[in-house]
Amino acid sequence: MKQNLYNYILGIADNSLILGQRMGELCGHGPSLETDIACTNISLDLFGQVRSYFQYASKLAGDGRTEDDIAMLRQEREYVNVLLVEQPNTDFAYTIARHFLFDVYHLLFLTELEKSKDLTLSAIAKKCIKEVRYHERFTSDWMKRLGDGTAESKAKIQEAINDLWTYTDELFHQTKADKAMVAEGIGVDVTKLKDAYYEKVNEVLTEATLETPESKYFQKGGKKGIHTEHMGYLLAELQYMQRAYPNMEW
Amino acid sequence: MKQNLYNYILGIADNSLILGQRMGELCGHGPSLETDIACTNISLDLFGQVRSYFQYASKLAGDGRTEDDIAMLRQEREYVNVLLVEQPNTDFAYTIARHFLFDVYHLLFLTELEKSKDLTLSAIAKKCIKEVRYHERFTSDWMKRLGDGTAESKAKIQEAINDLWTYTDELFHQTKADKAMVAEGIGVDVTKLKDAYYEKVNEVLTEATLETPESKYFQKGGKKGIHTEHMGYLLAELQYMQRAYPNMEW
Amino acid sequence: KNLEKQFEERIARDEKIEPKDWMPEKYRKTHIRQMSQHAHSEIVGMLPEGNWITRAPSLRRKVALLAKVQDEAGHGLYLYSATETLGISRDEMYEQLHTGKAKYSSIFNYPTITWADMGAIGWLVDGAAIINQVPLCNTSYGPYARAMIRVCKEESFHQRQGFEIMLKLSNGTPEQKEMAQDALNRWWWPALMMLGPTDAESVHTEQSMKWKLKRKSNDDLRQQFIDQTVPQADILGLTIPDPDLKWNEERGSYDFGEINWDEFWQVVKGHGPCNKERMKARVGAWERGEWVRDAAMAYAEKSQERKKKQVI
Amino acid sequence: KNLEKQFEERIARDEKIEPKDWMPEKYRKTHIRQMSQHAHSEIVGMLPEGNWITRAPSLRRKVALLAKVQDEAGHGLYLYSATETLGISRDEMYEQLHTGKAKYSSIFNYPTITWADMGAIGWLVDGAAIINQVPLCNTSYGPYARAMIRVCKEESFHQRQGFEIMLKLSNGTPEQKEMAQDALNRWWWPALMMLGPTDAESVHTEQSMKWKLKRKSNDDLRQQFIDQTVPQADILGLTIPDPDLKWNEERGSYDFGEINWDEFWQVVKGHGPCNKERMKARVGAWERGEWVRDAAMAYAEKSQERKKKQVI
Repeated sequence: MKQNLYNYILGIADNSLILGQRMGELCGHGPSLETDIACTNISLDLFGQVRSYFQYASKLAGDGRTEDDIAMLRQEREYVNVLLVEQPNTDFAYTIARHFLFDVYHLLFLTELEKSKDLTLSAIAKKCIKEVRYHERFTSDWMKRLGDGTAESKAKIQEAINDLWTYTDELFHQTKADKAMVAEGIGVDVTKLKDAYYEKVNEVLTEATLETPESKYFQKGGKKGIHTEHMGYLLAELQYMQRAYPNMEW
Repeated sequence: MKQNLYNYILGIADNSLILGQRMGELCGHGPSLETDIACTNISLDLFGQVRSYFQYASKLAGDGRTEDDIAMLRQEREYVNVLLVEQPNTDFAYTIARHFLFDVYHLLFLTELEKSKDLTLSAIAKKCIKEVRYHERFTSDWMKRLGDGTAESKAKIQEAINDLWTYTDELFHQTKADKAMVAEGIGVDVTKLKDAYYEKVNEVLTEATLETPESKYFQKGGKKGIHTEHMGYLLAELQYMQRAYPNMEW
Repeated sequence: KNLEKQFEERIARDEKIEPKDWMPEKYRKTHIRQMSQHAHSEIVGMLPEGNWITRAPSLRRKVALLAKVQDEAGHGLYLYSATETLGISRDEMYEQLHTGKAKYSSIFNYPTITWADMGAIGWLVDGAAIINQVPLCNTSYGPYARAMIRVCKEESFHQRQGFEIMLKLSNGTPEQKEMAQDALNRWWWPALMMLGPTDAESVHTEQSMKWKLKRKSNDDLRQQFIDQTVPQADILGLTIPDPDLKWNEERGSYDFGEINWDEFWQVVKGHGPCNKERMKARVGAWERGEWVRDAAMAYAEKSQERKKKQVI
Repeated sequence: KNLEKQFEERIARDEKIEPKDWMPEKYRKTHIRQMSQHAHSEIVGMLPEGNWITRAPSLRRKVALLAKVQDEAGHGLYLYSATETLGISRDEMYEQLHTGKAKYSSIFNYPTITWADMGAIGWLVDGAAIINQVPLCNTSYGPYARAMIRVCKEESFHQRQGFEIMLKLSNGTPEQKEMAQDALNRWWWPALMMLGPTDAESVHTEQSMKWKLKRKSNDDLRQQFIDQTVPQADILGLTIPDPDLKWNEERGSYDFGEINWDEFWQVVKGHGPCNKERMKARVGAWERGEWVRDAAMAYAEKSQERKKKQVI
């Protein structure tokens, strides 16, 4: 049971970890000072969430593994984030689209996780939900600005949404740990979030005067640790210090 | 004496290592199939040279350090390549300009190293010189094509040369190991290559209808292990496997 | 009609057709399609392996990988040249690749996510490619046959090199062995799909047989690949990820499980894990390189002008 | 003339000058120059630290670093706003930065090459900045003084945080301690240069004193910084890289070695290790962001239109 809970936490936290890392890359390079601050702030929130989850996981592991070990000392095949969050910051449209597509899910997910029988997870969810509500508003607003902005911005954000759409379905795949935790009233049944998710996304896209993609072809693998080729490079940076200077405190 | 020779070899080989890594990044992404093949080939040559040098260094170290340990398990501050070779592949003009500015030096250097009293170094130099002669011809030809090509290519290659010029002076700085090896008739006195270098570079630039920069401000640090901010990211990739899977054979 | 008959007879006599010979339009088109597809596969195939050049775990492996990818670029180069003899330019072929009109081998739409993938690609992907390609060394179109002789020689070197990477991993630490097994798990089925759809689904076969573009059916080739590869997996001490795989004494061959043809067609239709990435990489390189090619062209023209003036 | 006299008297009485008050043109221009330079420094200053966000060695440090860089962006934001009260737009200020017309603190033209640089920057660079900035909390121009109060509070938090990074390294493994010493070696002299050229070379000083843009001379500030920092280095067990540094009992201050002013001026003139990189990063972000800002503007206009129509 503990192993399932541990894995379940990783399944949640890895998404924030990898997405936070992607947002952190942008720091100082945003299209305006205000967006720069917002993206840095979102990254900060996400890593804060990661710490809460991994501190809990560390306690569950009970073998001396620290939050940093869990975050930075796994091999690529052991990270279980969805493919969506590891996609690169191709341009600001991709950054916003990726984040938006995750935020809508994230908010639905945390709203359910708040009801978890596991009090630690429920407490973390409660704290995170406030932050994520802000993230979702930020990215939804930008979806509208870009979608209903200029012809150029519309083309770019539509392309980003079309490209990233293929990674949305995986959000609703259940892992073994998921199923076990749902059965115990601890985990969220993500399959039940799917309709609300696509409805909400469609609503924002429509308001943003964008097309909702109709493709039925989806990619998966992240939840099983089979990532896209972008992941290795991201991890090379994320793990650099912990790998180059093992067993030290910072 | 052995320590100086060891350091001296690193001073030579790190240049090929880091430049080879940069050229390797381009593989599959060149502006044409022919340039792709050439850049891959140059990268291949450079890593071949690195192996010769580090195998010799490994023997000198005599403490079990392998060529791979030397290539991939030092900290950033211990790499002593010049700043020039670590500069990024901003575009094909930067790639060619960087490589050209190094090749002219490299050829002059190896021509002298061939006369080294150290027979191993002399033999390596003899082998490398044939490859580097080809590299220099390749990059000189491209300098001319880009310089005397279109207005756009001329502007781009001139900008690259102007930017990278600041890193040329360091090629002729002497390290402690340099001085010791020159004194023993093993090393090359790089200060003596300077005039021939700038003459040759100027000759190619002129033929390429380009301006030879006149700036007298130069950057240095690489030979002391003080690198530019690009270096850390390059090393994160170069060292990834050796760091993530320590003490294994491949 | 007479020409066509003579032509078919030449092929039947195992004579080579050369660029200047008369040939039916369909022969030309079919060859352009297959040969350019083959060339494109070499070029796109540089990407999944190129992905590990900067991260190769040792200098020796890095050098070998660079050499291998360079070979692939070389194969692309002479396959393009061979195709050009049929009256299509390289730029036209690129255009077809970049617009999605021309295909390339679907296997390159899978990501390379660990170092072991470099082993698995060499062992399995080059292994399957050789089985596809060896018969082409005797195909009817001369330039293609000659190109394939060279390609096959290098491919079998690559295949051995890939196997050797796998062997090293399999004999390494538990982590390394796991990495090798994982790569086999991910590449096995896509490799089987490389031999093409089942005969029932396969088009072009009959005509291709006649022109010696094909000598055996896809299913026969697949069986050959499996029969040859399973014992190699045994040597590695790795398990083929197919619970239905077992030796059939009667057939003298391995029986094997059902291939997921839905996945095959999804990838062929452009919805594999990396189809978009691969095309973006190729098109991006091409577009970023435009000013470079323009410069080279302008320079060449100027040089010609200068030479002309000198003559005058 | 009378206005000018009244103005000087108000300043002498420590009254704050507010945006709508009359002010001499030179006062306005000097403040625009200094305040925008200050804002630019915050923005460019995000880059050297931003360089380590993806590679921070622990989650705790990563969060702290993100927060710090975010603070700097925030400082930039309200310093730009404060400067705008003097009748210059933010776009104009950016324009001045991007064309090199406006300066920013030279310290940010040095590269951050190890994690210890995050400590050294906080400890030394923010330390020197505070010494420069604390007096500005009482400067005559109201919006600037108020901005500086907030800035200084956050800076001193950053400074403590930087010191704590150094402390952890100094008490860590030999490798970590060496990393800390190396960072001190590289940042010490540039930090001293942050206090500005020697009084002999310094322009603007007298006028600035009168307007309370300056309270002490550069050399006095530098001495203050050294006297405050040397004991901190002792606590860390690190050696200040200055063989001439020693306590002068008589002066009650540290004597110190000659600063390399050639290097100072080289960096100021745009030839430091990272001047080009920093400008490329800023200009690049600005240019890549143009379509985004255009979209936001277009959207805002459309929204306004829609609201107007609703009212009608």
